[in-house]
Amino acid sequence: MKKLLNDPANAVADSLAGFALAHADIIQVHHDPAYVTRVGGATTGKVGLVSGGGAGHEPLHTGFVGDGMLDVAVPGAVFTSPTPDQILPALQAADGGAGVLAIVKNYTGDVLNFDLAVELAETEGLDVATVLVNDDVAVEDSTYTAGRRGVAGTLCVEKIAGAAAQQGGDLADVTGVAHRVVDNVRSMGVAVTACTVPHVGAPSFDLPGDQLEIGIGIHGEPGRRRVKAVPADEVTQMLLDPVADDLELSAGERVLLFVNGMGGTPASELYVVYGRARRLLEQRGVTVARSLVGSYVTSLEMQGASVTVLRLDDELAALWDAPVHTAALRW
Amino acid sequence: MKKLLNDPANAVADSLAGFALAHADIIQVHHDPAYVTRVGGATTGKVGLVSGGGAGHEPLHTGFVGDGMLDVAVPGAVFTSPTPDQILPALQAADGGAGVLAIVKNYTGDVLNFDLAVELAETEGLDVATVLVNDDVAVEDSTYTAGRRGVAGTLCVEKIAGAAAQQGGDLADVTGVAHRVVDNVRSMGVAVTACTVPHVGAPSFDLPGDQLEIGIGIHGEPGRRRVKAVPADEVTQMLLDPVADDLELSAGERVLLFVNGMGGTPASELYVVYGRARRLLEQRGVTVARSLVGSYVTSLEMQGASVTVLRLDDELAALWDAPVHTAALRW
Amino acid sequence: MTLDADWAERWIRRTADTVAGRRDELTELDRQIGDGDHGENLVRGFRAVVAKLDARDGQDGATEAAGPRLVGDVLKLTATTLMSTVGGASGPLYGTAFLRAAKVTGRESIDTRAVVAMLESALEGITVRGKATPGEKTMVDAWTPAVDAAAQAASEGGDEAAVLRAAAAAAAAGATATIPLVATKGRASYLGERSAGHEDPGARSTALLLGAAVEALAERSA
Amino acid sequence: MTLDADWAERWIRRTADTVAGRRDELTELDRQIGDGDHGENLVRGFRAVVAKLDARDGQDGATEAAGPRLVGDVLKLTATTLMSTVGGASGPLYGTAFLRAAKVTGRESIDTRAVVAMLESALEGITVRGKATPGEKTMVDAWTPAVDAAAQAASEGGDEAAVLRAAAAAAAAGATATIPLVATKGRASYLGERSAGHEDPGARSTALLLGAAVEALAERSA
Ligand SMILES: Nc1ncnc2c1ncn2[C@@H]1O[C@H](COP(=O)(O)OP(=O)(O)O)[C@@H](O)[C@H]1O
Ligand SMILES: Nc1ncnc2c1ncn2[C@@H]1O[C@H](COP(=O)(O)OP(=O)(O)O)[C@@H](O)[C@H]1O
Ligand SMILES: [Mg+2]
Ligand SMILES: [Mg+2]
Ligand SMILES: [Mg+2]
Ligand SMILES: [Mg+2]
Repeated sequence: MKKLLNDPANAVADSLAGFALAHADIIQVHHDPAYVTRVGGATTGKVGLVSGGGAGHEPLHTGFVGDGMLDVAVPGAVFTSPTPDQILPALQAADGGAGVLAIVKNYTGDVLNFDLAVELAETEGLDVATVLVNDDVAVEDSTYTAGRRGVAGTLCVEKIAGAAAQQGGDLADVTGVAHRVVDNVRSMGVAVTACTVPHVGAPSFDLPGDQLEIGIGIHGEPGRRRVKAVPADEVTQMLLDPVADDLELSAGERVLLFVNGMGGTPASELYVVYGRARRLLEQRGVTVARSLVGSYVTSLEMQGASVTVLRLDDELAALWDAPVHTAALRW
Repeated sequence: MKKLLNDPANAVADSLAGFALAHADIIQVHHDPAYVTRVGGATTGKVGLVSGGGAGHEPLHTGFVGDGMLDVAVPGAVFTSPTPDQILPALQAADGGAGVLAIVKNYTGDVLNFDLAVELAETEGLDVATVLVNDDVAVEDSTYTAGRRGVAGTLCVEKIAGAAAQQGGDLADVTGVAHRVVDNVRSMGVAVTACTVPHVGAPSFDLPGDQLEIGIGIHGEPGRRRVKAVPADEVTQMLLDPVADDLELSAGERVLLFVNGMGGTPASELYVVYGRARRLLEQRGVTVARSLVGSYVTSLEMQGASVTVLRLDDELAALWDAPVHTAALRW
Repeated sequence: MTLDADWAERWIRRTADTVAGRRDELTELDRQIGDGDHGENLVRGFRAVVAKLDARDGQDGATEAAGPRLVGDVLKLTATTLMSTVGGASGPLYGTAFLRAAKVTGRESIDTRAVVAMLESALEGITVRGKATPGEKTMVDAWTPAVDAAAQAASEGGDEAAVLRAAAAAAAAGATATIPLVATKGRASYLGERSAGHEDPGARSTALLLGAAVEALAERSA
Repeated sequence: MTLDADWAERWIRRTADTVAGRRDELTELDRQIGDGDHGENLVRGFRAVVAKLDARDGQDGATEAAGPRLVGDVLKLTATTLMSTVGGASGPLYGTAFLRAAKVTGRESIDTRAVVAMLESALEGITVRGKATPGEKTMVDAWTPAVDAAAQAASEGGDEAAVLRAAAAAAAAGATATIPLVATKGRASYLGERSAGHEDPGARSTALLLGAAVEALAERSA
């Protein structure tokens, strides 16, 4: 394993230290326990937004702390959810007196650790709501699984709920908007190569040279099936169709199309996927009204991409358009 | 070779098509010959800025077209400079009557093709100035080489000259500022893995599993030397020291520190490199007054990073801070 | 052969040694059907528990008069430390298991009945948190036969050692028995049918944990 | 065996075939000490020239009365097409070479002296653009001996075929002789000492180009 890292055991801490120095105008890093807050801390009277999860998905979540998005992000070890004693002070740091919304990706580890922390926070009088993000349509039947995973759609929830909070919504409003995003966003991903967790030192799964892994999550876990490598147009259709079908998109609807890189994918390839996904949506009579293309919800250096579609209405579109000023997303 | 591409021969065209759709609010893509202009075209009375070069370095240059940066970008085939018959109309498209500055990375191919196009443009009455970017200190002795290469420092030239043009500088002013950036910017890079050019299908060089290639360019060309993989702190020092030495930085100076990913590097690793580079600069008594961390000047999916330092004065800092609105850089 | 606080402490220290030694094996199991962090998670967690035990033992020396030490105290310290250092699914699950186990072992030493109650409470804590039932290819598939075997051994008049040995053996067998199962809880469930053919990492670590409890019996405190 | 426009056209078409057939070899050479695109660059360029020749021949058929075709016309078309389709360093260099060659071959057919002049002009164009001198490990190291050998053959009274054969053989030898050189121009120069031990891709493609000129002599037009 070759990586631009020092001691793998310090990978997250070293990276956070550099992140803190590079973006001192936007964020502050708290060490021991580790969490990232906006410069200046919680805004009085504003609903606080907290998200977190294993590290290795950067810029998610730390890169999304700032005006118009998250107040606090809590990174765990690589691909390992943070612990309650990190999450509890993070929830407290986000509270400006109007309550806190915790945005949690639906993984057993994340759910259990956030649940514990939220219980503790409530004991201490904090008003906390939780929204579970579960946009990954690769996990088909939740009767036989831990339920759909939260993947790239998380960015949409954080951006839009963040805008709602910034605009002064109360906890119920912001939580309602977040739930509405969750209800209308779906994703599916493909891996071209696996990734290597620093402390493991070996690729997270073995992917023969001519195979693609369809339906991967964002933790280097294997996907639902393997296919022989096919052109990007075909791969994109394998991702877009299940997403659009699950959303039951019909002609005339407007969507946000988000093509996300898994960390090691050249931007040029993401645009190839974007172009095809967009044509497929247009063939369904669906209008792509907003777009995002880039590596935002990643799995270390994994090569691959995911396609996320969010059904838009006027309110969600306006909240998406609202200003945001974070290390990784800014307009 | 597995990539999210269709026919490798159409890689650049397919990607540009998706890019055009995703950023229709900022740019327009002209096909045959291929170049990318700002929506709305040249601004009357403003100096036009054109840059270009081989594709495969995205977001450079196409992602830097927009307000406050480039007017036109000309992408060639992957890692191959564009041809004069692409560059000529690109120069013409950038002209708003105040002349055009061509920003050219110092590679034989880019220089020859741009020279030819500029000659033709001048024949047609266009006022064109050229600035050659050659920030790569890995190429040490220009008596025995084609001269230092242009690498990540190109972003600094495009951003700062772009701001100068946007603020109404005339061609001499804008060219002067661009030269000043070139004189004060230096870079050096490392590859952790090689990259694979789509139409080649094999990695651009053979890098054994435990080796790093120090002093790489951005075209998948091998570097100056190989070292056994060492921790990020040591690698960073191998990049930062030659850069700082070549700039003859002295205590009390202010710089921009730009840590650039080569395309396949996780953001988390870039911040580790950034943290170390910053400490090394601070040990020299140099103040890091501006920062940029991200994959902006890439070599397809190569893993690795480069460190760029730009010596700042008040004017350069203010131009860096000026608003920019492009697909890849925005503030 | 009393199951006192010293035994509990030896148990936890042995577990720390075992997971450190078997780290790569746990990692590899988790890499096959999960995300490859189970070994690292437990090493980090138990290392932290050992650090706390070391610190406490130092303090204890200074305050010998503080009175008898309880089994449950060791388990509670283990619980809260795992909870705050492991993360992932296994952190809250093992954390809750030890927390519940601590509640029924607040004594100077525990007898066979208390051993069975301890294991039952641990399992209960895991299922309350994780909502898994037997057969879903989780650590529950190691804990459930362990509890049954312990109860059986106790009802047959076995001593503490016999009860713990029965539990550990059953946990190991239960872990092996997860191999053919298709996961329906935890990360492995995302693999669907492809999860079959691999042992569940949490079941394996449960077997290691209970094996360490047996080994701690034989050992004498330093 | 006249070196007329038909020969020139056969030369260019043969070159297109040759670079297509040897694409991977050129790519591999450029991958070793450059950026791996030389094969693809030339294939793209000469394919475009062939397309233009095809289109023009179609037109020619329709306008037979248009008068005699000149060698220089074929070379000029080649020049401008390479210039506008190859890119990289080799596009302007080969483009300029053909442009200069076209200037001294604006005739219906060329004799030995004109062949030598053509090669001299081509080399001059390359050095004017690229500013390389012999020994810098570039295509100049194939063109220079080719020009010298052609002049020598002509001065010894050789015919057109002999002159071209001499040039091609010398270019091939010149290409091989670049192997030990350390590059000081072009992309390979960034490698410093490490560029030694590899043949220069542009020198090799020059040898292929001049080899095709010889082959085109033997061939009859269809
Ligand atoms: N709902 C659950 N109930 C019981 N055990 C579970 C559950 N989900 C996961 N596990 C256990 O946790 C183990 C994985 O732990 P670990 O790898 O540390 O966490 P993560 O899955 O978050 O990466 C699995 O092997 C399984 O035994
Ligand atoms: N300054 C120069 N003068 C003459 N030939 C050169 C010069 N620079 C490069 N070349 C030739 O160009 C060849 C490389 O061409 P090509 O790979 O197509 O372009 P690029 O180097 O831009 O990728 C080299 O092998 C060399 O023969
Ligand atoms: Mg995990
Ligand atoms: Mg090239
Ligand atoms: Mg795991
Ligand atoms: Mg080349």
